[in-house]
Amino acid sequence: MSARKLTYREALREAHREALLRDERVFLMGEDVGRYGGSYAVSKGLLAEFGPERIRDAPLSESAFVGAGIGAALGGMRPIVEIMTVNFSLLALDQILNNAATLLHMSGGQLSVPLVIRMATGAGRQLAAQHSHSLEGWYAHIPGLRVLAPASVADARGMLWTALEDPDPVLLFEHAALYALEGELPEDAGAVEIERAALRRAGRDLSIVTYGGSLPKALAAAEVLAAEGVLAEVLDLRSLRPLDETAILGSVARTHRALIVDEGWRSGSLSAEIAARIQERAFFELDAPVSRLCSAEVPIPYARHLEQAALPQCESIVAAARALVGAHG
Amino acid sequence: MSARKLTYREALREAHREALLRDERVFLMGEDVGRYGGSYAVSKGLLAEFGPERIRDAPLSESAFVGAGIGAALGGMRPIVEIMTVNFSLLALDQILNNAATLLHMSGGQLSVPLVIRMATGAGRQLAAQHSHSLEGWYAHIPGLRVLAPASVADARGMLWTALEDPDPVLLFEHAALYALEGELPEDAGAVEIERAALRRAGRDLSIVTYGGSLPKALAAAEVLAAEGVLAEVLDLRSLRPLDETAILGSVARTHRALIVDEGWRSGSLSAEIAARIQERAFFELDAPVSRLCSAEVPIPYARHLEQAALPQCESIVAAARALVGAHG
Amino acid sequence: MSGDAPPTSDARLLREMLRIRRFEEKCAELYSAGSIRGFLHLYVGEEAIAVGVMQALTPDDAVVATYREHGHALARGIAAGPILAEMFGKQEGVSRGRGGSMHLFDAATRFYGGNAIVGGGLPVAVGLALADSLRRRRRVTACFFGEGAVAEGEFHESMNLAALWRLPVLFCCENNLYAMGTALARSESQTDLCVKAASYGIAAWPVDGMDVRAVARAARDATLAVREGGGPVFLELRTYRFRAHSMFDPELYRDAAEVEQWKQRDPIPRLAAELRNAGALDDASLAQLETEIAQEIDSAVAFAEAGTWEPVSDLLRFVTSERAPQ
Amino acid sequence: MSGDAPPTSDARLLREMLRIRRFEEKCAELYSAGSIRGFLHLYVGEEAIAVGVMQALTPDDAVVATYREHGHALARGIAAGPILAEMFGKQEGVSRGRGGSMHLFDAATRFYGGNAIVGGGLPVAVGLALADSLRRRRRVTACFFGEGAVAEGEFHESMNLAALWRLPVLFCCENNLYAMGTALARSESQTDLCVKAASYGIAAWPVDGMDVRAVARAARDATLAVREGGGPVFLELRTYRFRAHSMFDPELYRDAAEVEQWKQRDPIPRLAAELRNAGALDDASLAQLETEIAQEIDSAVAFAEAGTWEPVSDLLRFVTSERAPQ
Ligand SMILES: Cc1ncc(C[n+]2csc(CCOP(=O)(O)OP(=O)(O)O)c2C)c(N)n1
Ligand SMILES: Cc1ncc(C[n+]2csc(CCOP(=O)(O)OP(=O)(O)O)c2C)c(N)n1
Ligand SMILES: [Mg+2]
Ligand SMILES: [Mg+2]
Repeated sequence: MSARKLTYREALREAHREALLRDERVFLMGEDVGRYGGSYAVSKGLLAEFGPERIRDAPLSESAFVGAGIGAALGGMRPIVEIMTVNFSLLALDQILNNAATLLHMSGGQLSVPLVIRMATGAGRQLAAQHSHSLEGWYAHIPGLRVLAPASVADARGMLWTALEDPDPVLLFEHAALYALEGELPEDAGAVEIERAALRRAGRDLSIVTYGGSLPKALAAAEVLAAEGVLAEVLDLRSLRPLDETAILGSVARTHRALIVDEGWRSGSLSAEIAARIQERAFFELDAPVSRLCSAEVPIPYARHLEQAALPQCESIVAAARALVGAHG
Repeated sequence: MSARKLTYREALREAHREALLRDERVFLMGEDVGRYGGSYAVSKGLLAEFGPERIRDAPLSESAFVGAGIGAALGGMRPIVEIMTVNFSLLALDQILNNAATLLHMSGGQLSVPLVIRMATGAGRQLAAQHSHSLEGWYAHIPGLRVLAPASVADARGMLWTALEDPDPVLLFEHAALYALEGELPEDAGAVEIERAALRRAGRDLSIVTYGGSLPKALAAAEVLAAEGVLAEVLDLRSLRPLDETAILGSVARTHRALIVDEGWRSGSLSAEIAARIQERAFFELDAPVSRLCSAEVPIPYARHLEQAALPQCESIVAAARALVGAHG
Repeated sequence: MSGDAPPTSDARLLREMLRIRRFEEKCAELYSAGSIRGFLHLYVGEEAIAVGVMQALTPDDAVVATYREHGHALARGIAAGPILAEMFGKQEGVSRGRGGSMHLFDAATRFYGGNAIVGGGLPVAVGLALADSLRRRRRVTACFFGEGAVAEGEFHESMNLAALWRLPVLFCCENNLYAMGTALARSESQTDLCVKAASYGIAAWPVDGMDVRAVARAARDATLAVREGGGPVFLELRTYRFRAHSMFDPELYRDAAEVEQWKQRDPIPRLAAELRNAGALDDASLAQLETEIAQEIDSAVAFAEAGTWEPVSDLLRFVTSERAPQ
Repeated sequence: MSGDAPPTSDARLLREMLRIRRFEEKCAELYSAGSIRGFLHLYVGEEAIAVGVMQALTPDDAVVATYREHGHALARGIAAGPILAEMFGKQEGVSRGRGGSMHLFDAATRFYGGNAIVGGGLPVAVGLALADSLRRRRRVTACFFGEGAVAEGEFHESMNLAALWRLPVLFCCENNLYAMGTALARSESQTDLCVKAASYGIAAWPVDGMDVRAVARAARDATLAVREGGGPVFLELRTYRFRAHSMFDPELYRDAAEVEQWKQRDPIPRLAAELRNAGALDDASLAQLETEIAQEIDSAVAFAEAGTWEPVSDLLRFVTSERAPQ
């Protein structure tokens, strides 16, 4: 089966085309998904192919069009709602938490909400405090939601369809720094499972547990470490809710040391949940405390040098890994 | 100095009166704080005493009146904004996160936002999925906010004024189950510090770390445990952001075992952050993994028996404590 | 459940309103007795709205309501027993006891709650209508909400989407003049709510919400227009809440005289009187009606009491689906 | 900074608009050169609005703007050097380089940003006005926002609060017909935005936003009314964005002809021509003006380039206050 190169953005676009072609109940709704072509050009060209009903430009009304996605899902559709970025999703949080995540339960199992909400997330492009949030781990706190973070071209291509087949609401977080990521895909690349974490690199001395935009940084760090003789496993969570605890504990059982890299603000980040679970379930496997590398607890500054210093980087991952393997139990 | 008995609700009311009398820049704004008397009767009587300008009934517009509180704070006032319950605060989250928490930073230190936002929180009264959230730990993820959880009559009386003197935004979470709590207060009871956790009960065998509505349950559990010869310390966090790490680690250094009781949903709860920090900072002090008792990861059901089963209870705390002291390092 | 064909008989309107009234009087009793817990918001005085509007809906149409929705659920045709069992927290309840009074749901009659966040149901109603419009189904979604919701941003975003996309939504604003303790004049700079709807180009009609026949007429005309594809219609249904907002409300914000005045306009005696004058009702038939309703409610109570508690081992069910969606 | 007393001279209006135009042309250059990063939203074509409105404000008044606020900052009297230094990310910038182009702040001129969440500035403006009304200060808060914000719930909640409480807010809606790629007709069922304001009982005036003198007149009358305590006024300032939404926008959603047509109405040549006809401007004085502005901008660039990077050790500053608030 021949392979081809494409970007994370192109893979997402292909995934949308496939879904729109496969299931007439699928439609895409959000700000500037149509005539503008999508603020990150994911949906570019789809309006021409599928028309304004299915590639639906929405007014600046995050709460209403996310709620409308919930209602349309209840009405038998399979909506893909794009919130331009996670930064604006706060305006729709009431609909996400109080409706999408609770309707099934409040109705005693009668009403499922097969809705997919996509949003760009993450910092790193000097967009400052209001446009640089990494809240996917925060959303992972909410029961009733599935939270996915595609970090590879294959997942960008394959997670959408699987998410659409889920009877319950799924949040898909696309790290803005990944849209230009290139990767090889088989011609027939398609849906992928969304339950398991993926071991992106095998190792021996420590487990680097990460997801989304931090994965490339973690892989680069693992390279540097390997050159020093430190063999790091790199585990890509893929699903932030539910967490693939088996994969996490399995990796820790092999390496006895874990470093979690999370672009979220440290306190109350997903990294805290992972660290808590590892020590709960594998306390006596650990040769050192679980270590975390997260974003500094500061609204993300505009100035490049400050922003870079606020986020996990290859260098800081390497340093944290060195410290961790140096630490003795 | 003679003492008197009063309720958590009365203590809050007294705190409001004091603040309104002491500083003419202070005013209270929110839904039904005036003519209705406050949905939990905290502000009952204040309208008659201070008038509709300073006890300001707001329309159902959470985002706008929270944002107006931010603006009024920028304009030199000391607003107390009451969001009736945390469940509705999601509608104002954009203002809280993108404005209140970031303005100081985005303006390079020019604009501080001396705003106090109060809200009732917590489950336990059969109000079902949309009215039973415990999101205070979730809010504690946000840099730029101070998050307080008064769990005693003295703190209900004393935290408000100190919060008003803080140049930055403070969120005050009042657990709905505590309003009727009675306590003794000295006649001259007033402002209290808001930096430190409080050791509510000294112990030896384990540390129960908790806050807010779970404190009475934890204290009751400690009683039961004491009868069995298990001496539990009970630490009341009081401040959820920043956390009093010194107090937490100090207690763990004494007991070598920690149980965190948190009404939030387990995954990504504040309990995760506390567990992560304890194992990071006191790994070799621990005789057993840090243990967590949280709410079940389910939208809170209406039926009483199911709701009770979903929340931490005295019995489940006792059971978790027994298991923890039984666990050996 | 109410059909779409012939105009409903006035007798039926009376029966439906009375069913709701007696049902809720029983609920208040059961609340004091502790059989019902949590929040309980009674509809007493406003029955003409739910009853009048439901007459215009077909089984295929959808309904979205608020936490004050017992009347809507009954008028939509959901049996009293499962509704009451829900308030008891029994698994025989419409929502298996997970929702309670504020969260009545029934997929069979397309009754989508039972939403307890003010304004939160409107975007959902817009979405239900969007699904119908995309699927070319000639269905209407009736969305009930109080006048307090008009101050919420979600109301405005939803009105705009519905109008912009010409969606088949019937917006039913139950203007009972108060949002908890906040009078309309203290929550809106412009108290004529039809002006708001008009600012979206939405047809908006004020209706006497204490006259069930007027409500039924308006709803019939409105649903007709909506069904034809004319886009949403906004009904401002002027009414009054005879009882407290909830069981906790001391009612400091309004005086008894005002309440008494409005009680003079009670839609039930009003229709009863009209029927009497028309010779369509007499003491005997009214007594007969009361008896039938009393029986219905007694068996509902029996059903609820006989209901069972869902085992605690089921706690974690319904967080995620156990089956693929239809 | 613009005073409140005498009507500003037309020459000054021309100078202010030209300053903004040349400043932003330089910004575009510096963006391509990589000296400015992140998002950059240019105001080119809309200068008449910020310039016209600012003439009506006093130093005590407050301004709240959006991410497209370079023009507002300059017209409000913030020096070009610190504004440009901000876009460079230097600590000599108005926000110490923490905010960038979208977050210009200046406490001294009561310039409250620089808000990058559409609609997010409106509640804050309402609050600033509320503080003034509580303190009985005869100040005005001018709040600028694009027409896209009108679809957001926060717009409606804010309009209602301001009207309900008769707060001194001047709402300045910069209607440039597009929200990124979304034309007004695709975002509002009712495209006459004054109708929206009217639905709150707010006085609303449409203004030709390409005629700086018309804007200045309208703003003067409006602020007068607001200052007298008449409550908020809404100005719909009809304008057009000559350039892309941001530096990333391929402009697929509008055709060049439309842009060209609007460029014919460019407020700067328009005023210049009027001044020439009135004999108040000639080639020499215009050349002189251009030279002065070029010098101002050159020194702003020099200032920004000479600026320094805040030490990384300061990263965690300004998360919480280092001093008690005034
Ligand atoms: C967003 C939100 N804010 C506040 C509340 C608390 N609350 C419940 S009902 C209510 C009053 C609503 O009044 P209205 O919309 O007029 O409906 P009514 O109760 O009069 O039928 C309030 C403030 C809520 N449920 N949701
Ligand atoms: C709440 C929110 N949603 C989406 C965006 C992304 N966005 C930035 S500017 C913009 C268009 C706003 O248009 P308008 O209000 O007309 O202002 P203009 O850019 O035309 O000046 C959008 C959608 C945002 N910043 N905030
Ligand atoms: Mg009402
Ligand atoms: Mg615009």
